[in-house]
Amino acid sequence: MAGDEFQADVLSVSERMAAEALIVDVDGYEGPLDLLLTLSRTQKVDLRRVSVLQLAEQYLAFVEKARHLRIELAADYLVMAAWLAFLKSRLLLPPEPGDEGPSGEELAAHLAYQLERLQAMREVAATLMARDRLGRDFFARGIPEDVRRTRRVTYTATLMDLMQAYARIRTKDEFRPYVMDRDAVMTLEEALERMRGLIGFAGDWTDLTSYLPEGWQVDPGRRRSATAANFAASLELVKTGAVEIRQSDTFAPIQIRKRHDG
Amino acid sequence: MAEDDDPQAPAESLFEAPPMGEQERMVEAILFASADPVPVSDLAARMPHGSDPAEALAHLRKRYEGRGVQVVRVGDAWAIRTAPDLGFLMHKEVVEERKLSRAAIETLAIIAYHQPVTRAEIEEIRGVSVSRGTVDLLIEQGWIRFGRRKMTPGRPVTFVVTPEFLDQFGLESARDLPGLKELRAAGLLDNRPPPGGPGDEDDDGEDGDQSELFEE
Amino acid sequence: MAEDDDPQAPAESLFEAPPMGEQERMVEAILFASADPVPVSDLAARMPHGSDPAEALAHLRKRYEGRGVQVVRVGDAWAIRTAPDLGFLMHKEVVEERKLSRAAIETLAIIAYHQPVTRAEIEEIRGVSVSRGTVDLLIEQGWIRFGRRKMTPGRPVTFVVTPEFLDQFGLESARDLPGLKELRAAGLLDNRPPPGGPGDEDDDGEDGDQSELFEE
Repeated sequence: MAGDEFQADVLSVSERMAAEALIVDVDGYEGPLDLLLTLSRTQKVDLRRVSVLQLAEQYLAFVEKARHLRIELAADYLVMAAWLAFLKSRLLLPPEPGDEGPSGEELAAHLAYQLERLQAMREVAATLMARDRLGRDFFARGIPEDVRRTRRVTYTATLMDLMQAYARIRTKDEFRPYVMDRDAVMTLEEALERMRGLIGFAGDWTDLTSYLPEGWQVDPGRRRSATAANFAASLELVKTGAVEIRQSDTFAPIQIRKRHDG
Repeated sequence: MAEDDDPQAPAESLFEAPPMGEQERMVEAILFASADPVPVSDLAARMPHGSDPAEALAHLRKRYEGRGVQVVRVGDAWAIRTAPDLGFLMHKEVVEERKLSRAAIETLAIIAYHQPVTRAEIEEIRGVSVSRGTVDLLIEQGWIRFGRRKMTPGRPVTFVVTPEFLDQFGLESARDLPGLKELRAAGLLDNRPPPGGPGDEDDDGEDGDQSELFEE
Repeated sequence: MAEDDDPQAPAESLFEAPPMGEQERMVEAILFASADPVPVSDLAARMPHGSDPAEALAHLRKRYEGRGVQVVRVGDAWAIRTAPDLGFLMHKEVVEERKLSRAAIETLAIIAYHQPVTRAEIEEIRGVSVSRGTVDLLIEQGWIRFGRRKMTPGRPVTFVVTPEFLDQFGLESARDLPGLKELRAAGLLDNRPPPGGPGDEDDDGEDGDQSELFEE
C-alpha cells in the first residue's frame, strides 16, 4: 500500500538498519518457534515468567515489519502469526459465554512450555556436545586384537527320531507306518515335497493351479484338498525364501515363481 | 573359601573357577583386545566355567583408577578408554569428525532425553519438520536406531539411542545424561499435548478411528 | 635429579617435566591408543618437554608384569599386547545346533541296530547310497567310529556306534534299542500284520539277524 511505503521511507536510517538486521536473520531461524524463543530473550526474564501476550505482540510486530520490507515469509510464519493474533484476542477479551475449547491462559501456558522445553533441549544438546568424546578426548584401543570366531555345529537327534527312522526303513517295503487312509486328502507335506521338486522349473510367474498333480484336477474333493495343500506349501516356500507369490486382485489367480537371488 | 566346602554349593563348582587374580587378568586381556565395549555376558562366555566377570571387573576397575587408561562401563558392556585428561597427547589419533548440523545435534539430544520418541514428537519439540537426511545421518553414525513402535494411532516407529552413543559421549547409561533428573523434575520431559490445538482434536479422532478400522 | 641443577642443561628444562607417575600414565595412554607400535622418539615428541619416555616405559613395563596384557618391544617400538598365556581367550566358539538330516538319522539308526555294519550293508538296508558326507558328519559328531574289517572279500571296513552315542541317546548299550516288535507295540509301526501273515519270513529273519549281530 502507498501509505505503508511512505512510512517505510520515513524510517530513520538506524531504524532501517535494525529492521533489516532482523530480517536478514530470518533465514537463520529454524521456524517460528525458534524465532519466538529468540524474541522471548529480549524480555530478559526467566522463560517461566515470560509474558506470552508481549511475545505475541513482538512476533506480530516482526511479521508486520517483514511485510513493510516486502520480505516473503514462509507459510508457517504466517500461520503462527494468525494463531498468535487469535491467542492475543483470547488473552485480552473476556471469554464469551458458551465458548468452547481451551482458554487463552491454557494456550499461553502451553506455548511458554514449548519455548522452555526447546530452550532446555538446546542447553542439554550443548552440554552433550561439550562432553569428552570418544576419538577426540578419550580413545579406544588402537590395535584391537581380533577375536577368532569358529563355528561349531552340533546336531541334535532324540532316541525317538532314531527309532522312528529305523521303523521307517524296516517297514517301507512290507507295510506303511501308521497313517489314516484318506484318498481325497493331499497333505501339506506331500504338496511341499512335490513343489520343492517342481519349483526349479518355474522361472516365471506360473498359476498355482497348474501345479496340481495328475488325478487331482477333476474330482472336486481332491481338487479342493490339493489346491489348499499347494497353497499352504507355496506359503511355506515363500517363508523359506525359495519362491515369490502374488495375486493381482481378490479372487484373481495366485501366481508363484522361483525367487532369483539379488 | 568357605563356599567351596559348602555341600550345598551348586554343581558348577565341580569345575573349579580360576582364582580371582587370574579372572582379573582374563578380563583385562579381553577388554584390552577389543576396540568396542564387551558385554558382561560375552566375558562370561569366553572365560572358564564358574568365573565371575562382574567381580573381576570391579577389581580391575579399581586397579586402573587414576591410570593412563581406565575401565569404563558403557550400558551393559565394559571397555578400556584413555583417561580424558590425556587427550592432548593424542592429536595423532584424532579422527576428523563430520561436523554435525544444529538440527542434527538437537534431534540427537531430543532422542536421548525423550526416548523412545517418534518423529512427530521431535517435530513438536523443535517446532520444525525433521528432515530425512538428519535422521539418516544419525543412524549412519550409529548413534540412534529404531525402537519399538508406539501403541498410539498409526503405530509410529520410535527412535532410541544406541550403546555407541553412550560410548561416544562417555556415558555409563542413558540414565546418566547430564541434567536428566532436573529436566524430569521440571516436567520438561513430559509428553504434554497442546490443549486442543487448532485442528488437532479432529486429527486425533480420525487417526483413532482409522486404526480401529484397520485392526478389525 | 642432578641433571636439573646442571647449568649446562638444555633450555627445554625451563619447563618442568611432569612427575614420573604422570609420564608413565602418558606412555600408557599413547601405547594403548596408537594404531601402530610407538618408537621412543615418537613418545618423546608427543610428551611434554623434559620427559623421559624410556624411564617411564621401564616403569610401565614393570607395572604390567604378570598382568593380562604386557608392554612389549616390537623392533624399535613399543606396544601393549595380550599376555601369551591368555591367547585362548581371543578365540570365540559359536555353537550352532541343527537337526540331523533324515539321511543321517537313518544311517545312524542302521549302524546302531546292525553294528558292526559295512557301507554296502547300510546301502542295502536303506535302498539308497550313503553319501560320504553323511558318514563323515556322524564320525565328526562322535557318534560312530570305524569297527574292525569284515572277513569278507575286499575286507570292507565296518561302522559301530560309540559310547558318546549311547550317552547322547541315554542308552546303556546298543542292545537296549527296542526291536521291531517293541516299536510296533509302542505305536511307532502300523499294527496291521505284514502282507505275508504272522509267520512272515522276512520279518522274523530281521529280528533274528539283529539279535545275532548283537550277540557277539
